[in-house]
Amino acid sequence: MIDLEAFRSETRDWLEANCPASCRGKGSVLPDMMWGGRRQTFNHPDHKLWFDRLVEKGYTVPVWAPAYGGAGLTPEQNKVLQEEMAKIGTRSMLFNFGIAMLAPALLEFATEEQKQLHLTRIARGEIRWCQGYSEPGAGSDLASLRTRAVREGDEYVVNGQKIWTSDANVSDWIFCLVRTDPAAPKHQGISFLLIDMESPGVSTSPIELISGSSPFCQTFFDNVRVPASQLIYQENKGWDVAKKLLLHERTMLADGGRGSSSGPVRKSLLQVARDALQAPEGRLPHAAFREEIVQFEMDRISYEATLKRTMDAVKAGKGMGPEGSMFKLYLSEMNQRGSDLRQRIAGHESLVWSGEDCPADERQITREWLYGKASTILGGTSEIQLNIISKRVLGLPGD
Amino acid sequence: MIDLEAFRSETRDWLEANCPASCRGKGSVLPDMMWGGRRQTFNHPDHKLWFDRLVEKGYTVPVWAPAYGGAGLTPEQNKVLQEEMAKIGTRSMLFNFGIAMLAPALLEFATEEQKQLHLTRIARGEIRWCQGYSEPGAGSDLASLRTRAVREGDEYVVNGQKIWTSDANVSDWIFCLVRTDPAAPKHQGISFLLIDMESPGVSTSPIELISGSSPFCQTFFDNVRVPASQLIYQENKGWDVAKKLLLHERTMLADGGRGSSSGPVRKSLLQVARDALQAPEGRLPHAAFREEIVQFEMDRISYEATLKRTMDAVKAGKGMGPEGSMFKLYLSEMNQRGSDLRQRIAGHESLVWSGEDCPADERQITREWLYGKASTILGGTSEIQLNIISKRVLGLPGD
Amino acid sequence: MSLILNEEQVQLQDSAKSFVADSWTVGELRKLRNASGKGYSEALWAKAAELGWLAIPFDEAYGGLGLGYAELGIVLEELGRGLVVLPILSSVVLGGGAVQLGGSEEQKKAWLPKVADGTAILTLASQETAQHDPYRVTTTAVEDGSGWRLNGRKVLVPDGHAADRIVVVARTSGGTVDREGLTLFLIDPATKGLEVKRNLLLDSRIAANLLLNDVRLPADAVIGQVDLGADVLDEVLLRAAVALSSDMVGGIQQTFAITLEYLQVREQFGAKIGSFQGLKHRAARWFCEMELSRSIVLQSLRAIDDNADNRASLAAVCKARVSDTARLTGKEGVQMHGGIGVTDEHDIGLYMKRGRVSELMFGDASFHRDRFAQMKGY
Amino acid sequence: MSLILNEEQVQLQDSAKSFVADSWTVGELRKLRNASGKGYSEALWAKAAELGWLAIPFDEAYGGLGLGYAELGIVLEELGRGLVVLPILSSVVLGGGAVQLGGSEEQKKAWLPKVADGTAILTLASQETAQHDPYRVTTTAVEDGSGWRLNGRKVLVPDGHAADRIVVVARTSGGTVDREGLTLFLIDPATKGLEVKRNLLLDSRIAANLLLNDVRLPADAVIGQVDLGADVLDEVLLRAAVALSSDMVGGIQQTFAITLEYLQVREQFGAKIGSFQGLKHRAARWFCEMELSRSIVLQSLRAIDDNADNRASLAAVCKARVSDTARLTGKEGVQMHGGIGVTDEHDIGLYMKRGRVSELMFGDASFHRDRFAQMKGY
Repeated sequence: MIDLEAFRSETRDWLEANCPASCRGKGSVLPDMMWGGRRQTFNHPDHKLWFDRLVEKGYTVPVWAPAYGGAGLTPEQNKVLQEEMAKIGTRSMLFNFGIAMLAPALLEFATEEQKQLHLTRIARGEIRWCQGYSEPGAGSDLASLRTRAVREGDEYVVNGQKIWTSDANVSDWIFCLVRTDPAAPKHQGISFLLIDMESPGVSTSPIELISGSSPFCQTFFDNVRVPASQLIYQENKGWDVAKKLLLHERTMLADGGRGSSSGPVRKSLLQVARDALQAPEGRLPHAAFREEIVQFEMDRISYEATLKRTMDAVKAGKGMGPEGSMFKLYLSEMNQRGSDLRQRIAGHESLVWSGEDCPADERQITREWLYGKASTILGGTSEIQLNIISKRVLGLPGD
Repeated sequence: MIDLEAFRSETRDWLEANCPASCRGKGSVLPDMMWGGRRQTFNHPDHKLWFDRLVEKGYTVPVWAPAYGGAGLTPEQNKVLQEEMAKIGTRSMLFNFGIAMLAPALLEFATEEQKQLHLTRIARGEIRWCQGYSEPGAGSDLASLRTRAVREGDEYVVNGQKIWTSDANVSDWIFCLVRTDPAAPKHQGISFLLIDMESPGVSTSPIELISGSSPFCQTFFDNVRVPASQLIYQENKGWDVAKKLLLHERTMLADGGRGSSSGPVRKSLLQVARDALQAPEGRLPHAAFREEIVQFEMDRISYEATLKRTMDAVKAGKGMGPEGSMFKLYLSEMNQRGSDLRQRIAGHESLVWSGEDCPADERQITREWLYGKASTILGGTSEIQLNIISKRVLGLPGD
Repeated sequence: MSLILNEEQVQLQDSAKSFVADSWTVGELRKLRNASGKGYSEALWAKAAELGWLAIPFDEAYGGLGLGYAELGIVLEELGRGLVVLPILSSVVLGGGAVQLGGSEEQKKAWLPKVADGTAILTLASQETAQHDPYRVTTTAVEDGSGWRLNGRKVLVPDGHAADRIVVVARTSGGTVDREGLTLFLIDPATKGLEVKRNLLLDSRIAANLLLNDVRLPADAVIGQVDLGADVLDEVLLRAAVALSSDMVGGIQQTFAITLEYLQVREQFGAKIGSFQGLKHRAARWFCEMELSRSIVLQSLRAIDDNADNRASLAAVCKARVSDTARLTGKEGVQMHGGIGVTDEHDIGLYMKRGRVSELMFGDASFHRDRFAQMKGY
Repeated sequence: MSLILNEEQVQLQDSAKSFVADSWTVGELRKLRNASGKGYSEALWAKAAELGWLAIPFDEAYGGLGLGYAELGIVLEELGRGLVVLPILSSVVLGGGAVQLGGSEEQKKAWLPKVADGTAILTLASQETAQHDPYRVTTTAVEDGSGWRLNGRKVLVPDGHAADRIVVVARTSGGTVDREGLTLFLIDPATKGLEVKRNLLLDSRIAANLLLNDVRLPADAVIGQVDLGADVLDEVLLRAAVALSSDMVGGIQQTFAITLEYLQVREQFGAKIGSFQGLKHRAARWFCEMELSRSIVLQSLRAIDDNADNRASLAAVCKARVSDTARLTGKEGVQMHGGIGVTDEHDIGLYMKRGRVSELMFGDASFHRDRFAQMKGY
C-alpha cells in the first residue's frame, strides 16, 4: 500500500509536469482515442507533444515491460495511473488491433527478437495492424482457408484473398493465416504470418454492405514476398496462435462496447416510441410495442447481470472459458432484436433511404438495423457459437 | 346425373322403410359413433336393429365392394347417401382403426382370402382393431423395433413389447410390425402380422400420462403363437405396408378432428379470458392475452385456409404428398400453444388438480394442456416431421 | 370458392412469369435506385399496360377487363418474386381503387380508362404519422367559396412523385382520430400550394411526402360523400393490404428458393450446409409459415372478389401473417447466407429490404392484430 | 455486491445439497400427492428447522440468524432442484415476512421466533381472482365495536391448510382496485366464520381457498397501518417473487441436467440424439436462457438484502424472465424426452408441473412486464 501511495504522488507530479493544460478537462484538444500508425495525424501540436511524452514514459501500454515500450506497471499501479489521469481529465489514447489482439499472441508465441521489434512499434503507435483471417471460400469453416504461402529461400511468396479485414485500407501491417502445407489436415497446414501492407502485390478494396459503406475490406495478395523472419511461431502451427486470438476476440466482444451491433444509440427505445406515437408522457398507447420494449430492457438487464457474474468469477480467479461464446451469441442477437424493434417503431419515416424530405434520425435507425444483420454473422456466426456451446460447454457429441 | 337422382329416391325410400323413428333427429337413441368389436354394446334395441340393417345393406362402409361387406357405391352415390341420412338426422356410426387404417393396407397388400375374411369382419363391426407399431426402445426410429417373430412350422412365435397402442385393452385384434430377420438391415427384416388379442401370451397394461389416465397401453407378447396365414404381404416386406399406413395416418391427423391435441373445446379462448378477467364485454383489459388470442385465431384461420387449399388440390386430382407432415406438425404445435395459452389465462384456479374447492372447467383446461404435450410427440414427433419436410419436400441432403 | 388457380389464372400466371423473365433483371433495380427520375421503367410500364394488367379489376364500361383481385394478385405476386418496380399498386389499387369505389360517374369516366390503359397514374395520400393510423388525419379541408382549401402534410405517398392525380384524405369535421369527418379529394399535383417531396425508400421504391399550403380545390374535386370518406378509405386500404401481401409472398417464395439452393451448394466443414439439421429444421419451419401465408393471401383475394362479409377481418389476418413471415424471411434468408448475405452485391439483401418496406406499409402485424380484435369486439 | 457465492454461502449450498440427497427422493413427492394430510413431511420440516433455514432472514432479537435473501435463495434453489415440498416460502417469506415488515413489536415477539424455529407456520391470503392482481381486493373488513368483521373469498393460499396463522388482505376503504385502503389482518384459521378449503395443486403442492363469513377479529389483529397495507404487501410480494424464482431456477437447472444426460445416452437412428444439430442448438439456446435467469435471481436476491432502490423493478425482471425460462424448460424438457416424457412415471413431468405452478404464482411474465413498464412510467 505504502509504495502504491508513493507511486500515486509521483504520477501526480509527472502528470502535472508533462500534461499540457490544453490536453486536460473540458475543451481538451485530445481525441477520445487514436489508432496510431503511419497515417496518424494530430489535430493540435499539444496532442502530438502529450502523445510523445506518453510514449517516452511507456504510458501508451503501461503494464507492458519497458523492453517492449511499456512502463512495467503492476495492475494496481496502472489503476492508480488511470485514476490520476481521469482526475485531471486527460487520457492515454492509443488503441488498436495491435494492442488488443496481436500483442497477447506475440507475447505467447513470438521470438524475443520479434517481440522487441513489433511490440515496441505498437507501443510507440507507429504501426496500425489489421487482421486477415476470413476468406470468401472459408466462411465459418475458418480453417479451410486457401491463401497460399510458398517458401522460397528466406522468403514466403503469398497468393490469395482475405475478406472482412476491418480497416485494411487504412492499416500498415496485417497479421494473417496462410496455408503453408496443402497436403496436411486442414488445421495442421496453417501458418501465422505478419505482412507489411506496403509490400508489392498487396491491394485492398472496401466492401459495401446492405447498410452502405463499411470498414470491411477485401485484401488481395498477388505474389507478395514476405521475409521468413515474419513467420510467428512454427511453420504449420499457426492454428494454435489463431485459436488463442479467437478466444480473445470473443472475450472482447462480450463487453458489448466495440463489436456491439447496435452501435452508438442516440435515443432510447422508449424515446423513439414516444416520438413516433406522439405520446410524450404516460402509458405508451401501443400495447405491443410497450411489451416488446419491456422485453428488450429486461433482456439487457439480465445480460448485464450475467456479464457481471462472469467477470466476478474471473476476478475470483475462475476463468471465463467457452461460455464466452454465449456472450457473442446473446449480445449480437439481443442487439439485433433491439434495432429491428427500433426501426419498426420509427415506422414510416424510417423507410426513407434518401431524398428531398428524409429525416436524419430515422436514416440512422435504418442503417443500424441493417448493419445489425452482420453482427450475428461476422466474427463467428450464431450457428458457430451454438456449435461451440453445445460441444465445449454442454459436452454434446459432434454430428 | 339421372341415375344419381334415381339412386337418391331409392335411398330415400330405403331409409324411410328401414331407419327406425327412434334413430332419427333430436333425441335419437344412436351414439355419435361406435367402435364395434366383441365388446360393442347397444344402449337400445333400435340401435342394434338399425345397425344390423346398415350391415346387411353394406352401408357401414358404403364405398367398399360388396364382396368385402360394402355396398359398392361410387363416391358420388355415397355423398348422396350421407346427405339423405343427414336430412332425417340419422347416421352410419361405425368408425375404427380397422376401417381407417388397416383396410386400405389390406386392399393393397393382402391376399384375396385375407381380404374376404378381415374386411368383411370389419364391415360387420365384429372386430375392433388396434395398431402395434411403437416400442419403448425404438421411439422415433420406428424401424429399429425389436419384437421378434420366429417361424415354427406354419406358425410364428412372437415375443416382445409394444407401447402407445391406443385402446389395446378394449380391442380384439392388433396389426403390428415384428422383426422376422434380425440379420437384415433394419428396414428389411420387418414383417406385418395380424394377431388376435385373445391369443395366449398377449397382455396389456394402460399407460398413465402426466395428464392422468389415457387410452394408451403397453402390449406384451410372451411366446404368442400366430398362424402364418396372418402374415400380410411377404415376410420381411412389412416396412412397405407400414410406410403406406403412416402416410395415411398423417393425412387423417391433418383434418384436426380425431388426433387434434386440444380435444373438445368447451369455451372459446376469448370466453375463458372474459371469465378470468371478469370482463364480460368490450376490449379485453389484458393487452398481452388479447394479442396472444388474436395470434392464435389468426394461425387457426391460416391453417384452415391451407388445409382447404390442399384439399382443393387433391380434389383437382393433384395428390397431397409429403406436405401432409406439415399438417401434423403445425396442427399439433398450434393446438399445444392454444391449450398452453388457455391455461395461463384461466390462471390461478387452473392450478388446482383436485380438492375441496376445485372448479371443473379449469380442471379440464389443465388436463388438456398436459395431454397436449403428447400431441407433438406421439404419432411422429415434431422433429421427425421436420426431418420429413426438409428431406422429402425441400429435398435437403441427409445428415 | 376454390383456393387453387383455374386454367385462365394459370395462363395469366405463366404470362406474368415470362414477362418478368424476358424484360426484367434485378440489375435493372440496381440501376434505377441510383438514377434520378421516376424510379421505374416507362417502357416496362407500357408493356404492362399492353398486357392489360392495369385494366384487370375495372368494369368493361371503364375500359377494364372485369376481372378481380384473384387475378391482380397473381400478377403482383410475380412482380414481387422478381423485385419488379412498377406503380401498379399505387395507380390501380390505391388511386384507381378510390375512384372506382367512391367516384362519381364523371370521375370514373374521366380517370378509370386512363388508369386502365396506363396513360395516367393515380395514387393515395393517407398517412401522416410514423405508424399506420388511417383515421389520424390533421390535414384540414375547409369550405372556401364554392370549393375547398386544404392545409397539412402527408407522408409515404407511393409513387407520389410520378402521379397525375393524387387522392388526398383530409379532415372536414370531427376530432383528430375520428372515423367520421374524413373526405377524399382528387388533386392535380401541379395545383398551387402543393409541394411534392421525392424520397427514395429503403427498397428502392419511391414515395413522396406532400406539403399542402392553402391548396384550393373546386367542389367537384371531392370523391364520394363529404365526411364519409372513411367508408371508401377502409375498402381501399383493405384491398391494398391484400394486394401488397401478394407482392410480399412473391418475394418470400423467391427468397426461400434462393436460400434453399444456397443450402444445397454451399459447403462448410466438408458438407453441404443444407445437411446440418439445425438449418434444415429452421428451413422446414420457414416453409410452413410460407405455405400458410400463401393460403391466406389466396383466400383473402377471393373474399374481396366475392365481397364476402369477412373480407375485412381476413385482410387483417392476411397482412399480419404475411408481415410476420416477411420478417422471418428477411432474417433467415440473410442469416443462412452468412457473410455474402450482408453485402450489397447479393440480391438477398434487396429482397429483405423490399419485404421490410412492405411489412411496415398499410399497417404492420401488430396494427392488424389489434384491428382484428376490434372487429371481433374484444 | 458480487454475484458469486462467498465461502459461507458455498458451505450453506453444500449442506442444502446433502440435506436433499440424504433425506429426500422424488418418490417421497409421489407418496405425498396421493396421501391426505399436510402434503409435506413433518420430519423433514423439523430437520429444516434444526438446520436453521427458517431463521435465516430474521433478526437475532427474534430468534433469527440475521442473514439475508441471498442465503435463503441458496436453500430454496436446492429444494427446487430436488422437488422438495416444505412450507418455507409460505411461512418465512409470506406470513413471516408480513409480520417482520409490518408487525408491531408484540406481534414480532409473538410470532417470529415460532416461525424461525418451525413451531408455527404462517402464510398469506392475498389473491381473489384468476390472475395475480394484488390490489384487486373485494374481501371487506368493517369496524365492529372495538374490532373488525371480515367477509369475502380468497384463493390459492399456499399451505393455508397447515397454517397456524394466516395474514389476510382485506379492504377497509377505497374502490375494488385501489392501492389505498388495504389492511392486513393476522387470523387464526380456527376463528368462527372462516372456512379453509384444501386443494391439491397441479404440482402436488397444497394451497387453500378461504371463505370468510362474518369473521370477527380484535383490533390488535391488524398488521401495520389501517388502509396502508399495500406498503407491506408490495414488499412481501416482491420478496416472494424473487424467492420463488430461486426455487424455479433450481428446477430449471435440474430439468436441463436430466435432459442433457438423456441426450447423451438415448440413441435413435444409430446415433446419440444429442448429436443431432437441431436438438443441440435448441439445448444451447436453452442453456443461455438458463444462465441469464440464474444471474438475475442472484442480483435480485442481493438487491433485497441491500434494500436497493431498484429492488422492485429487478424483482419484476426476475420473475418475468424466470417464468419465461421455466415455460421453455417445461416444453423442451418434455419434448426432448419424447414419449417417456409424457408418462406419469418419469420425473421430467413433475418438474414441468412445479415450474408451471410457479410460473403463474405471484404474477406471470406478462404481469411483471406490465408492472415493470408502470414503474418506469410508460
